[in-house]
Amino acid sequence: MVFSNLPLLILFGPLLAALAILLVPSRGFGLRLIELIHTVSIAAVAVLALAIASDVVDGAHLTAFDDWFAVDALGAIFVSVIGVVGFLTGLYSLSYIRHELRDGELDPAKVKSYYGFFSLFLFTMVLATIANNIVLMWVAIEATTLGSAFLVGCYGRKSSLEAAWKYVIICTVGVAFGLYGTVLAYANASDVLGNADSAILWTTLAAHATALDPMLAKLSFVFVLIGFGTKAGLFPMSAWLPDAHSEAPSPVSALLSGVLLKCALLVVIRYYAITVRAVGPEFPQMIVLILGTLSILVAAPLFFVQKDLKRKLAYSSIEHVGLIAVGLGVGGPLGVAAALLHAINHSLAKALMFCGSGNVLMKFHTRDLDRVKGLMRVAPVSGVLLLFGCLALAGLPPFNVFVSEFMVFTAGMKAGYLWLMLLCALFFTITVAGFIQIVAGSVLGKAADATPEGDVGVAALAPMGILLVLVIVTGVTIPGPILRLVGDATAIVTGDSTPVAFAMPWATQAAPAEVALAGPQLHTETKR
Amino acid sequence: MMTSVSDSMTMTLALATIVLPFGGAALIACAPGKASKWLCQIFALATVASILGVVAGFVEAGRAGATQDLIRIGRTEILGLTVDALSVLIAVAVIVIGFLVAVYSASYLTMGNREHPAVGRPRYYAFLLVFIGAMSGLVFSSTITGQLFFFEITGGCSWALIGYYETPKVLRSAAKALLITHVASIGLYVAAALLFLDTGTFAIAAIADLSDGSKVVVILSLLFAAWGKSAQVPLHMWLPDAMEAPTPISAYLHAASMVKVGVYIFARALLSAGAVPHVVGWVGATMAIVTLVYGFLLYLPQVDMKRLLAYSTITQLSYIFLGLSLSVFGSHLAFQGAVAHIFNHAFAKTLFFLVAGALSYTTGTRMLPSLRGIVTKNPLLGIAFVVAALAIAGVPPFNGFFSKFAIFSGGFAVAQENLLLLPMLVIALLESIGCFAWFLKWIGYSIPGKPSDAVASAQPLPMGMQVVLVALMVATLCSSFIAASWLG
Amino acid sequence: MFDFQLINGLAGLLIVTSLLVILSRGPANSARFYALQSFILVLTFLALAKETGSRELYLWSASAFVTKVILVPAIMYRAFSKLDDPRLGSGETMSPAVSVILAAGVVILCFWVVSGVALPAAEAIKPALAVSLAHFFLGLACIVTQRNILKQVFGYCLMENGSHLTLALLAAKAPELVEVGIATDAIFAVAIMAMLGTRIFLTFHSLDARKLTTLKG
Amino acid sequence: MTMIPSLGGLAPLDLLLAGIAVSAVGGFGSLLLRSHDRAATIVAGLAGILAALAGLGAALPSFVAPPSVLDVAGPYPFAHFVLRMDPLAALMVTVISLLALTAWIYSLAYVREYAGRGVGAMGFFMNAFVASMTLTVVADNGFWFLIFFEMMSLASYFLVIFDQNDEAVSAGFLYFVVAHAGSVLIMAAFFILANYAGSLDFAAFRTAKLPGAVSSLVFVLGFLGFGAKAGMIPLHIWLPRAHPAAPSHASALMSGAMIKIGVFGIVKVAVDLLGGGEVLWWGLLVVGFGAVSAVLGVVYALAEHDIKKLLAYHSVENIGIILLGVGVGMIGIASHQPALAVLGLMAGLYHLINHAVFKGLLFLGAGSVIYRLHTKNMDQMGGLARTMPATATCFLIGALSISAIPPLNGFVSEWYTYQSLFAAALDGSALVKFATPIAAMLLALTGALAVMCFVKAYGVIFAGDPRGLRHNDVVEAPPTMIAGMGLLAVVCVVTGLGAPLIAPILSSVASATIGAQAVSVAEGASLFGSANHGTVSPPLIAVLVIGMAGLPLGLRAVLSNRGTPKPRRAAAPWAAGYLPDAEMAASAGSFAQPIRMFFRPLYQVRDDVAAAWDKVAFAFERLVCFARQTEPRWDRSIIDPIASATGSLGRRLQVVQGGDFRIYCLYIVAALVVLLALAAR
Repeated sequence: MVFSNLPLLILFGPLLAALAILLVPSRGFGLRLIELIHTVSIAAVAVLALAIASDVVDGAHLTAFDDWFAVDALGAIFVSVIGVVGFLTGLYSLSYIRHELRDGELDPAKVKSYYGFFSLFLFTMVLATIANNIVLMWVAIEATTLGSAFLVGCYGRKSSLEAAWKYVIICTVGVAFGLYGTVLAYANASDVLGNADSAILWTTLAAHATALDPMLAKLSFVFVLIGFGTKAGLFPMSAWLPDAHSEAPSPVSALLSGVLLKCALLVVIRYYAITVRAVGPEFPQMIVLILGTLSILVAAPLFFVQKDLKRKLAYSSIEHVGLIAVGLGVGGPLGVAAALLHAINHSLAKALMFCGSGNVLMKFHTRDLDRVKGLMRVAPVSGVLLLFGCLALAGLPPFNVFVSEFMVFTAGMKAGYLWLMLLCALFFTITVAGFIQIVAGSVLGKAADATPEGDVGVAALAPMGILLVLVIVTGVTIPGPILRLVGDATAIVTGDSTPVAFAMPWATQAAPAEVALAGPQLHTETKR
Repeated sequence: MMTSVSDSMTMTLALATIVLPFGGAALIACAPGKASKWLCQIFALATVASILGVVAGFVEAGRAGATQDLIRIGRTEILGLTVDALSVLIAVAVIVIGFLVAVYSASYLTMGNREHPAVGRPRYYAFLLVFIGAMSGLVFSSTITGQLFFFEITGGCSWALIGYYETPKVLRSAAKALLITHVASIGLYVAAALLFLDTGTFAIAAIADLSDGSKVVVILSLLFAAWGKSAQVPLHMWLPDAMEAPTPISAYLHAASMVKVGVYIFARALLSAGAVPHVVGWVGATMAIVTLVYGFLLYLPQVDMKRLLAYSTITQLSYIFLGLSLSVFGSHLAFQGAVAHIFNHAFAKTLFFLVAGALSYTTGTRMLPSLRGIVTKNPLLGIAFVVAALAIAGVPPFNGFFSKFAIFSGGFAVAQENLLLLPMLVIALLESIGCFAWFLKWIGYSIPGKPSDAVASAQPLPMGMQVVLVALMVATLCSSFIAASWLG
Repeated sequence: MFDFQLINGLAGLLIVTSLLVILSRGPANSARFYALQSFILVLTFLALAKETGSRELYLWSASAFVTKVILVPAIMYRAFSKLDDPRLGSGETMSPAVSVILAAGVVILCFWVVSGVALPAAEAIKPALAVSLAHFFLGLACIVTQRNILKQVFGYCLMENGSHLTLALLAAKAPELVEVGIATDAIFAVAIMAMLGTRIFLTFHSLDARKLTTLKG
Repeated sequence: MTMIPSLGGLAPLDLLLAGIAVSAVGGFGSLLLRSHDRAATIVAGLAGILAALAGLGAALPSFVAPPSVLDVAGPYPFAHFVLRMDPLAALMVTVISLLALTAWIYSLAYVREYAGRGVGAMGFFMNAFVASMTLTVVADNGFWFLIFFEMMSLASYFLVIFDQNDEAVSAGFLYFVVAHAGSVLIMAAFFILANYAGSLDFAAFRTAKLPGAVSSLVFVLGFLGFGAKAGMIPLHIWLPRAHPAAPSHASALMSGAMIKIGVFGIVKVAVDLLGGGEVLWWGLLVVGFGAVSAVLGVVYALAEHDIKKLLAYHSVENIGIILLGVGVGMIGIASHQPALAVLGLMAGLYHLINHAVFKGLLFLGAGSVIYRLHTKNMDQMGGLARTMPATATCFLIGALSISAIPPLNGFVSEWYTYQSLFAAALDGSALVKFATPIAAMLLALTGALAVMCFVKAYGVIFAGDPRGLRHNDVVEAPPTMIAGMGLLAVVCVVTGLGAPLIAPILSSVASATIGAQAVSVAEGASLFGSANHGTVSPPLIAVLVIGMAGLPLGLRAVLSNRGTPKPRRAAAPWAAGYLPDAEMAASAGSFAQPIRMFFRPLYQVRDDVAAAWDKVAFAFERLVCFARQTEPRWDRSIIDPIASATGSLGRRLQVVQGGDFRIYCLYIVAALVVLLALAAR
């Protein structure tokens, strides 16, 4: 355990930025200043997140504030996702929000609060990922709701208010269950440890999980799964998700889908780790698997029939979260690694797609796929980006979602869920069909004559371009640091702390030193 | 084990055949639209040069097969290259035809085209290049994951290329192609996962280490995927509809490369699997026969030349499946015949499709009833038509005969111990006669005599297309020799 | 022992007050009852603090008094007293009698559930634990059964109180900062909800939850 | 015996291949020169002539020499490229080359008929055709045999459809499909053989030990496959349509040489590769088919008006006769009577040569007539003996030969056939004793009808008065055409009169083919049967002597027709006082009228078969219709239901997302309850 200031910096950076933004007047020069502070804030988060991740990759376990904050490999994955996706969607926001301001969809005051809450939202999410104190975790997740509720209702339209209301109510209700789970876990631990202070730390819980009362651990996990699963978007608690995702401004949708869901998932994963240690893997795996499968089975057909682009993407998010849950549910090092990898990959791809939906909105002023036609003709670059985004989310190579989908599938087969995996694969074929429909119907084809030609600005396209590059790079090869992080995180989750498993997400008997990092270096090894 | 310099050179070149086209596609994406068709040809040519380098290196190294890992995690091979006689042979076909199609496309996608007057867009050329790269990746893959990876890329590219004209009907066909092949790819997923579970690696060579039961399941899963890509009953529905694609694409994807993915992965699996339980052979052969009969039946009502060719492709692929399945019973000859048939059919059917494309380019139609007297109006096109049809029908000296002969020869050899195969072979022989008769009928109808109105008003054929047609005609004459002497 | 009786008794009072919050007409009344309930909660905390000797719980009581008895009711009172949807009325979907019976059912169910739990630390306060759980579900029931969106804010507050009590019962020695965090969350949640509710009222001219069903499918 | 000295010490096969190379050069040259008809004709023709001479040079010495073999690895690992010049192959090469030689000479002038219609291509296909025929007969590996066999069909297909009209195209279609189907049967036979032999080499086939039933299966496959090529009934349907469609010199080659390859194949499979088998019924089967083909062929020929169709039907007939001889030969083998075997086979081979020669001659003659008259309908010809005397003479010689009039060659080989049939009847099992006399009887009937037919043919075309429009300006055919025909006419006479010399050679060929030690069954004009030695043939000698004397007289009589009007002509006693005109002379149709009546049942068979074809065609239409309906059914029954089911599933599930967030909260509770229940379980 290494004490470090990085967690505190990354935490309070955006918080301060948020406060600063909210203090700056929104008229005239203020808007530029706000944008500047916003840019600095998201850049700082990104840089710090990557710095933390690189420390963790090097084997450090960062802690701060009396161990209340800690970043292990598991947390580092999510912190970096927040950093990267937050930065890119934040950049995208600059252009998107200016466009909305020009169009009169937003007024300067709303813009100001948008940026303020954006940083605040980042702050809450970072808090959720680096919290080691389980109650703080809960607080952070609850805070994310509150931070983003305004963002969801930002436009102030009837539908966006409705969405925001549903978002707040359902998530607070759901997350309230999470508090019960948290309290049960804490009570359980403090009984066992006799030390109230350290029993509240996740690291302690995880270390002494085997001593916990199994029944309480089970109950606690059920509550946690329901509570944070609501936030993570697992069916049937996911009802808020399509509304919130579709009504929020596109960069926020990207953030919600790409990052927020994953933060809640992180909490679930942390409890999953405890429960696996406390009661063995069968029970937590079973219920996670049930919810995951349900999510896929329900979301895929719903995804298929949507006519609203962003709503469609929202259902796709539910489906992918379901797949992550399935990965956790089938368990084993491979399953967990696959789930973690899929969380990363889905974040990048979905952020790309939601930004793309922003472009569609900027060009066509509608999300109705029946009225969006010929994006490729009107805005070629956006068209290409959206095309690739669709293909990526459909799970086609060389994009990253394919890789992790494949891993989940393999893990499922390994765990003996052949038929379940086939079922999931078939339902993911529906996803492919849906994305193909999007491309066929809206990206390709002939645009209506009234649609003005010309792409959205470079400032909006550049972040998407970066996202696309990331999606392809992580699809072609899993970069070494990611692999390392996922491997370590898997070991943390499964609790199988022998070095072999640490190094080997694939659970073969190779020694860790043998882990050759991915990359098209030619190993001079010849067979046959 | 250390490898010689030339070996690693060969591997690098093999890798280049995958990477170059992808790079070219990326470049096209960035370059101005007018340059795309030249870039496409240049990169395709560079890929041809690389594969020729691979051939040279491979021969120089004594034609010993070699496998090299590209990505591995621990002992798990994720991606690797296999350079052996099989992969090099098929890669040559795929890449050379890819180049020819690129050249042909540059002439075809112009305003002069009577059927679809439009200048080719960068997207077309970029996806074409990606497709070449993906095919060569698939062919050289030493792991099932690699195959799956490229399998899906080919599916995505084919979707983009089939849907090139962007009409709703075309897009529906494209989606159908993608979805059906995607469903088929589930077989590959299963195979990969099962292989990994039993052996801890994705290397195809590891199939040999499986127990008989797992081997059967893995290979049958692969077979299922193969059926999808190779458009075998009951997963064939996408191919006839995919004929809405620009004709060079039909030629390349639906004759030479993508549909060959299926048979290739099956061949690769069988080659690596060692002794395979007979049940695989029975399943493969039975479905091949079913497809043969069905495909032939569907020749009969076709009037659209490309649809006819699509069904012909389906049945020709069935021959390959038949040959591969027969090899399960111990016939090395049938295996070689099947592989040679992949090679031969690629050239012959590409030629045929490009003839169809040339006809629609010059006359504006590809409906067989309105095409008469081709040879009178345009001898080259007429001859190419005849050569292609005879090659497909399996008439010597054109290439189709030679590989079919080997398949049947091997088949009769193994039918002696497995008498049930005999009726299958008889059916296949009857189908080959029927196929022959049907193509002969159309030769007689379309080629000689007085040109019909459409043909009489045809415009001359651009030079680029002529060159490609001649090159392919030469190939239909010599490809079987190449294949046979290569496979040895 | 007596103090545990006291705690359990106070907890029982919570149920009554929460029924009052749910059933009372008009948000202002509900806010008042909510303040009353929070006050009882604070008393419970104090009793608990005395019994367990927990320094943290004293601090909790103080902060809970500030947030739950003063701030939250104040926010709600200020925000909600202007909002009135005459067409909606109280927005209840079932009669008070049924609500009481339902509440009784929930309490019994929670007693039954809690009795099955083996928690050494909470042996003496099981009734209170059951009440806190019931309280939580009463809040949920309030959200689910009431049509007035303001009632849903109260429902949330009830749930929050219930879980807070659980926390205090089961984790009496948890660091006070944790409690501060939870309380802050609650305040912000109420604030945000109040703000959203106000804007919904201004936009929709109604507080009817059934108007908020345009997003579906 | 070396009739022609071996050229420059070249081995026969090298010479043959050199000839083929020349032919290939000529063929491609002709193709390249396609815009210059004359040059193309000459290039193709000269190359063809050279190749034919080379073929003759290679083949003639090989009649008696031991087989020479050329074995090259070739690109195909499973099949060496093996050529083998054995006596049987030599015989076939001789026949092919001889006919090719005359056809090429003939073509130099004849192809002017096709000027501007792709003469260059014709030269290419003709060269390819001859070369592939030659290679087919010398190939000694099943794989390569099939390749050349198919190429032969392919090249000739293009010759058949050369006219590019509907009739030619459909004839070509029928022809090629039957030939291809035949080749598939042959292929199957070879595969089965290869299984037992372990290789596709004929050498391995010869030594392979096959179980009886398999052996019979191979035989039947081969017999039907080659029979289709040979044009025996009932596999003859293509023949009367394909031969007339091709240019006449190609018809001559097809009818004279190509269909013999069918017979050659039957001999090759049954006798050479399978060793003749141990069962009698093979031979009887061949005899049976032969007899039927002979009779029906000639009967159908009689009814034809089209000169080339008539000749085509005669080819069917003569194939039947050849098969009779071959069949007897096989009976001899099966019954272990080497002499009978050799005799029968020798008769078959002799008739094979003879038919090639006279049928080639007749087709060329017909071609000359067509060249001048531009019609194939005999009813529009007549009196051409006056305007085209040389052609008429050659045609007459051919007609006399085919009618088995001594001393011409047709008589000789038919006589041998009779002899073989009688020999078989004298000494064989009951079945043979029963069958062969009937076959002999049918052969006699065939002979009679053939005579009648050619009286008709010659009479209608060359005798009588001219019919039709342009006859007045008809002149004799060009000299090269006459030369081609003349050459064959001479050969007709030579092979007839030279029988005493040729028969021993052929019997040695036959015995070599059978693989028996040289059993000499014919020495000079005598025959030696195994059962009854010393079956001398005084009748043959007598007839030949008479013929020798009579032939010059006959020829002179014919030749003297030229320019000397018949005195009877003016008198016309049989014309009931009218001056006979063209319409009154017996036409082809009227000539055949009584025959048609007499053999009505046989024609009925043909009509019935044709009617059955209509039914088949109808069934085929139904099949096409069915297929057309089947095609979209996949979409309708699989794709569309799945797509709509997915959609409706999605729409039904939308109920879940009903819009009321209070219900959503209940979902959470429900999920909690379920999971808690699972936890408590």
